[in-house]
Amino acid sequence: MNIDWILVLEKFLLIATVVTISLVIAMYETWSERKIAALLQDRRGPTRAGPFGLFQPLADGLKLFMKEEIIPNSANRFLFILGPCLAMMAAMMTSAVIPFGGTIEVAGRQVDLQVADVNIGVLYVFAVVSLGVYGIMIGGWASNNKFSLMAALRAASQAISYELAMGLSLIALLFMSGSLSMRDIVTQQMAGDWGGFLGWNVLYQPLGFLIFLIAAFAECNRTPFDLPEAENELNFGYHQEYSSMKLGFYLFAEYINMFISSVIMATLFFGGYDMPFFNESAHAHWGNWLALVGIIALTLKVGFFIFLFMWVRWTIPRFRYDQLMNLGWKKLVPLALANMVITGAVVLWLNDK
Amino acid sequence: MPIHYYVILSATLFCIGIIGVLTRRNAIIVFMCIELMLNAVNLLLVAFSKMHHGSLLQGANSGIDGQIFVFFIMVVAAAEVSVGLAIIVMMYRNVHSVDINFLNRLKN
Amino acid sequence: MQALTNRAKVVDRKPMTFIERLYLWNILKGMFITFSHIFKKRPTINYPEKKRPFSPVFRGLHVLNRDEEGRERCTACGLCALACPAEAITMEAAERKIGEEHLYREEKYAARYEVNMLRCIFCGLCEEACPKDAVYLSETPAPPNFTRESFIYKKEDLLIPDPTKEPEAFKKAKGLS
Amino acid sequence: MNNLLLLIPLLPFIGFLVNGLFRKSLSKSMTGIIGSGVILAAFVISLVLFFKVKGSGAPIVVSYFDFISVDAFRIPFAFQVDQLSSLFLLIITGIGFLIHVYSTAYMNGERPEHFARYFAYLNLFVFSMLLLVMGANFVIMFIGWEGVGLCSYLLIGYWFKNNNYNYAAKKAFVMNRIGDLGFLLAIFWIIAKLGTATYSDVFAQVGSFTPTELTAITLLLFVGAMGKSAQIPLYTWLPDAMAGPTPVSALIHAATMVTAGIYMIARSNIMYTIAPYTSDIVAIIGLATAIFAATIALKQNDIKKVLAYSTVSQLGYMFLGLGVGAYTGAVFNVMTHAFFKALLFLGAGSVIHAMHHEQDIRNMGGLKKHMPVTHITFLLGCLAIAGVPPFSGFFSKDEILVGAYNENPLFYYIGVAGALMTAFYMFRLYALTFLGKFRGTAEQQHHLHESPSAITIPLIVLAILSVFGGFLGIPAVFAEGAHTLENFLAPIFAASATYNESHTTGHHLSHQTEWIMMGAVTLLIVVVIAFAWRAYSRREKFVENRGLGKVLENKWYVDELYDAIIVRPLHLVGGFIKDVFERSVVDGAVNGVGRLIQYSSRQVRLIQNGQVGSYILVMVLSLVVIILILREQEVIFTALRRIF
Amino acid sequence: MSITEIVFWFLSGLALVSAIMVLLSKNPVHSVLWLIAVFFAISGHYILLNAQFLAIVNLIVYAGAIMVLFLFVIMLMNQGSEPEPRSKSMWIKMAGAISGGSLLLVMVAVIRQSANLVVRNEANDIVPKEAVARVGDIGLIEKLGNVLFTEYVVPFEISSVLFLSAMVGAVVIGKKE
Repeated sequence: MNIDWILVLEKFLLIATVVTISLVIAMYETWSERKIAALLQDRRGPTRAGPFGLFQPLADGLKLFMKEEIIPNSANRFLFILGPCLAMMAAMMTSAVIPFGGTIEVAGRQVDLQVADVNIGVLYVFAVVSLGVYGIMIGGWASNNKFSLMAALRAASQAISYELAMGLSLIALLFMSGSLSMRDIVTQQMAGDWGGFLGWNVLYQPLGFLIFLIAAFAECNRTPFDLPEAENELNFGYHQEYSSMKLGFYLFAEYINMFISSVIMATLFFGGYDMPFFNESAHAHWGNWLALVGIIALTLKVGFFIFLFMWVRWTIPRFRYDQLMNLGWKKLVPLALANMVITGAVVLWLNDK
Repeated sequence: MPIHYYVILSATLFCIGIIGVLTRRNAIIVFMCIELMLNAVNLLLVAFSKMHHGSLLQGANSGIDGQIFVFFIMVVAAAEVSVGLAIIVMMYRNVHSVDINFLNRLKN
Repeated sequence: MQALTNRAKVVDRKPMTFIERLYLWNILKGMFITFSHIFKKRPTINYPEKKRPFSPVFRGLHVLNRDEEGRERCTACGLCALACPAEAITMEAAERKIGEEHLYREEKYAARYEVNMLRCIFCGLCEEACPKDAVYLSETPAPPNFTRESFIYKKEDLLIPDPTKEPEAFKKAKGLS
Repeated sequence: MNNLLLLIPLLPFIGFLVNGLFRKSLSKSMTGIIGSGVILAAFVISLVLFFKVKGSGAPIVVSYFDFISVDAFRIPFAFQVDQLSSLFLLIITGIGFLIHVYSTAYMNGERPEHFARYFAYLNLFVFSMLLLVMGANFVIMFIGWEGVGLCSYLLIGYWFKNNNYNYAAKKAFVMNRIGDLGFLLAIFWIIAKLGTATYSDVFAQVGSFTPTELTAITLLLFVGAMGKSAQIPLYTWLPDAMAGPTPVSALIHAATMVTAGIYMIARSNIMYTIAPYTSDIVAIIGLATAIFAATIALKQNDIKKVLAYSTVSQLGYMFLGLGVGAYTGAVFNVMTHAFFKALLFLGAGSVIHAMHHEQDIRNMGGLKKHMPVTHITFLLGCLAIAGVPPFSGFFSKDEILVGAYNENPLFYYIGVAGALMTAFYMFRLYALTFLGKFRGTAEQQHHLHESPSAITIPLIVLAILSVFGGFLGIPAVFAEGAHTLENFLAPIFAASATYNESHTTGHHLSHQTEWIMMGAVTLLIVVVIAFAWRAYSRREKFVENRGLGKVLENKWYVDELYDAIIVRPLHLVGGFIKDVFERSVVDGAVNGVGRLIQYSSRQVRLIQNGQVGSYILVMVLSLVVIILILREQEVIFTALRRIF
Repeated sequence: MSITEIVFWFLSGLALVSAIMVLLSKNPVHSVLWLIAVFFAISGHYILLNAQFLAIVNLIVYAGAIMVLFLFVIMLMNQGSEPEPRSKSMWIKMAGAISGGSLLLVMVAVIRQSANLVVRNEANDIVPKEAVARVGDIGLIEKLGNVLFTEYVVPFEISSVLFLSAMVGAVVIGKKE
């Protein structure tokens, strides 16, 4: 028995931290969604609960917990409960491979601010994202409601369709990085000029980023691709029969997904925890403060992306379903393929030179 | 792990798949059991690949063929499923059932 | 056809070019428009803490007026009820008894005077119809309540405070203070 | 030089392709020019080659590519032009050209596409014949051999709408095939024995054959020659082949194709010289054919049939010459015969043309006035074939007869009898056709006219050749060493000559005897001619032949005999096989197998119950059993052994 | 017992139980979920054998795509609302189970003594060969990619063609006339 208990403890702590942070951020996303929606619509948003309505998420959570738990008679009880759990789980699992910052030193141990630096990080993300479909499908199906089922199928086919474009757009990026490890990708980006800014992949893969962004919107079921929960078409989407905290799980899962995809976008295309115009390697003596700088940089980027999600939500109207599929299969996939081929050719050409 | 463990695990999974194919009448479940059998084979291939990698170690790539083979099996399985499910849907449309016992139209 | 106003816009029906079909520019434009709204002044005010001033012609709850000596001016002529388009006003007339001169200004007075605020549309016709300046609409908005009955305002609810007995309240109700 | 050699067969082949492929779009004159032009060009090249060979005396052998190449065994596609083949080249292309020219007029009544078809066939025939004589080995010769057989079939059946002509064509084809089989077997034998088919190699190693083998091979070759050159018993096709257009008869059945057998035996003369029995058989069969055909010709009434049997008879003479070792005489006779028989056929064609396809000489007569050119040339041809000195036939026939006398005096006497018969029937033919009064219908008489120049000019050319052609081979009796042809051909027959020199036990004819014989024969011939002239020039009425005459008129009933002893039994056997064997045995077996399979599959089908599960169940159980068997082989085998 | 062994036994047990549950579930959706569990267990085994790429691909392809397809089909056909019709005779199930079991028995019996799977160790005892867990790097995507695109490039291309034809075939079959 040679188990590094401290490592286990460290990872456990990290996991707990990441999960907590994810949950908290998801909570405050609900708040900021309302706040931003208000801002964009010349309103004030929640103001009553606490200063600037900051306790509003707590109130919402309390409300959700207090609501009556309703399970429809004809529903499949086990799967009905399993659905939101799966959705939540899939959303949380993704964060395992994301590097939230550099390395900190705690009690003489070098601790990576990452749960697991696996060499197939990007693939792992994809695997988990593809599992997220199950939560929706099972939830929708177990409700034994035609609207829920339709919404679930819509959500699932939408997720599958856009996963394709997402993966293809990422392949071009992977051509450049040559690694599937998220940390490697970030480190490579940090090596660019102007304190890493010129190393950001978005400068080299603008089209890939755009496709990834659009696919991420679709994956998170955010407007303009929120077909699965289109209120005026399908009542309330796949979670129509849900109430109380099970509904809360679904909503939470969506916000966590949004957070995670923001982090992934920031990591893959915007240098992750790289502070632009700031040479990290020259300030190695800063120690843990340097990691803090990285975390702040990442937080800012993530904040921007979350804001972008909300901003787009209140700007662009919802797509029709056929338009959605057209865009996914006939526009994004060919574009991503072209991007991939061109990138591959250029990379080969540069390598040859 | 001794290779026998993996072999027996795979054989057991495979036989469970076979029993499923034999006893279940729902075409979709029969199909799933076939997938199960394929996966049993995949597991065995990976185990053997590692066995070769461990026992020979003459080349850095020894035993990699097994994993490549698994890769191809997955490809074939995906293709097979897409076509097979299309056929099942087609059948369901015609017979309004997925019972394989109704699949004997070619008889006589 | 000649356009009547210069606001009409001729619709352009030529097919979109490739760039236009990408919508990228238009999306960016839309995003910019929504973004610019962040910096707009909020029209919202925090109501209970802050109130907007009423306009001078604001018509609020009804008030039955008294004269300087504190006598009710209403003579129950019924013109207000007749004028009311929503038929919100009901009244019952009574004759002034001896010894009640300090209470009622005329020989006839309204024994019962009720306004159904759920029906009233605050048009102010009653005010205009009244020959005795007995009823007028104040600046007080009708307060919310839980029961229907509470929206039927009785005479006691409508009468303005007596200027002789409670000069302060009268002044306040008149909005003079 | 190589290309020049290749051009000779290639030109007619090109003509064949052009005429054959574009026959619908070419005009008649165009077709005629192409068809004749390529032959003329080939003739010119042949002439060049002839003088080259004559000058150098050495054969030209050119190999183009390996026709067959299996391991060490190679059959090259090679041409050989030596004295013999150059002579044949001249005959084929020269006479072929004349006949082509003749054909342009003779066949003018045909529709353009059939006209072109005719010329395509003729060109193809010339091509095959050239291949036959130019080939440097037996295989190439065989290709040409088959080619001429095919063309003969095509041309005999040229008017394919007449069924009788088709039967004649088929007959010619089948007869030729019988002979070809012998030839083919001989070639196989040679190749199996020597591993080569090239002339030079084969003849150089002729000593490695045992006498029996040699006899067998030469006999097989002779069978081939019999078929192609119409010898007993395979001669019946040739008279029937008169169904084709007359120029075809002239070209194929007089001048070229039938001499293929002569060419082959002359080519392989050394083998025949060494194999004594074969030579005797060849001589006897040749003699028999000569006499037999001559007797038939005596009583024929069809102008072309007379000439056909005369051809058979003359071919018999040539084989006699080959058999007795007078190779030069045989080849000499081939040449002269080509001249005068072509002349006679073309003359006959001219007559038939004028008579509107009337061929019965009983309905002719007195054409002398109407067709002077044809008459004169035909008379010259008759004199030449009859062997009147100094016409060409005299010299060639004399040489053969002398050779025969040297071998066996009996051959000589019989040969002389044949020659007398020849003189008789030829002049009977001549007298009935050209002398006396016209016996045909008035309409025919009205249309009688001399043929156009395209017909008469070849006639005149051939007449000149017939008259003077004999001077190429003046016998030693007249002037020592004046036999130009013998001197020219000497290298070909040198080996045979030396062999004969050392092996001949017989005696040489003295010049005196020869003079006497020659004089006597000439005298007899003149007498016979006079008799024939007198007997037939005024003949008006024809009585039914009786006795021998009837037998002769019916060609000794040979066709009927063949029919009785070969065709009928074959038909009977075929009928038996068709009606009894086929129905009960073959069909029974086939249908029985089918019925068995139907029955068994009906039984086996019961297993296919359509339940996928049951299939898989069987599969799995079988798998278990197989694994068990593989695993426990020993146990199972011992158990089985214990049981059985 | 090392961690590896614990994980191995756990995953094996999970795989077997889930596989059996695939058979026993009445509801096809439950079967699908159990099958996904099997795939997870097998992916776990792959990771244990250091074949990370295959593990993830197994998840993406099988769990992420193939099983979703199954779920789709089952849901669209509304399977599972009524249970599978009971087989009239029990014997076919018995026969299936017995034949499958005997196949397993035979296979295990054969494998147990297979000479190819055992070696002699230093002490000259017969021991089974090892499938080395958590060792080696041939499972890395880089190595696999190298081999796949050099040695196996032709099968790779052929499999892509196979995919294309399967896609076309599925579309053609699934299309309504």
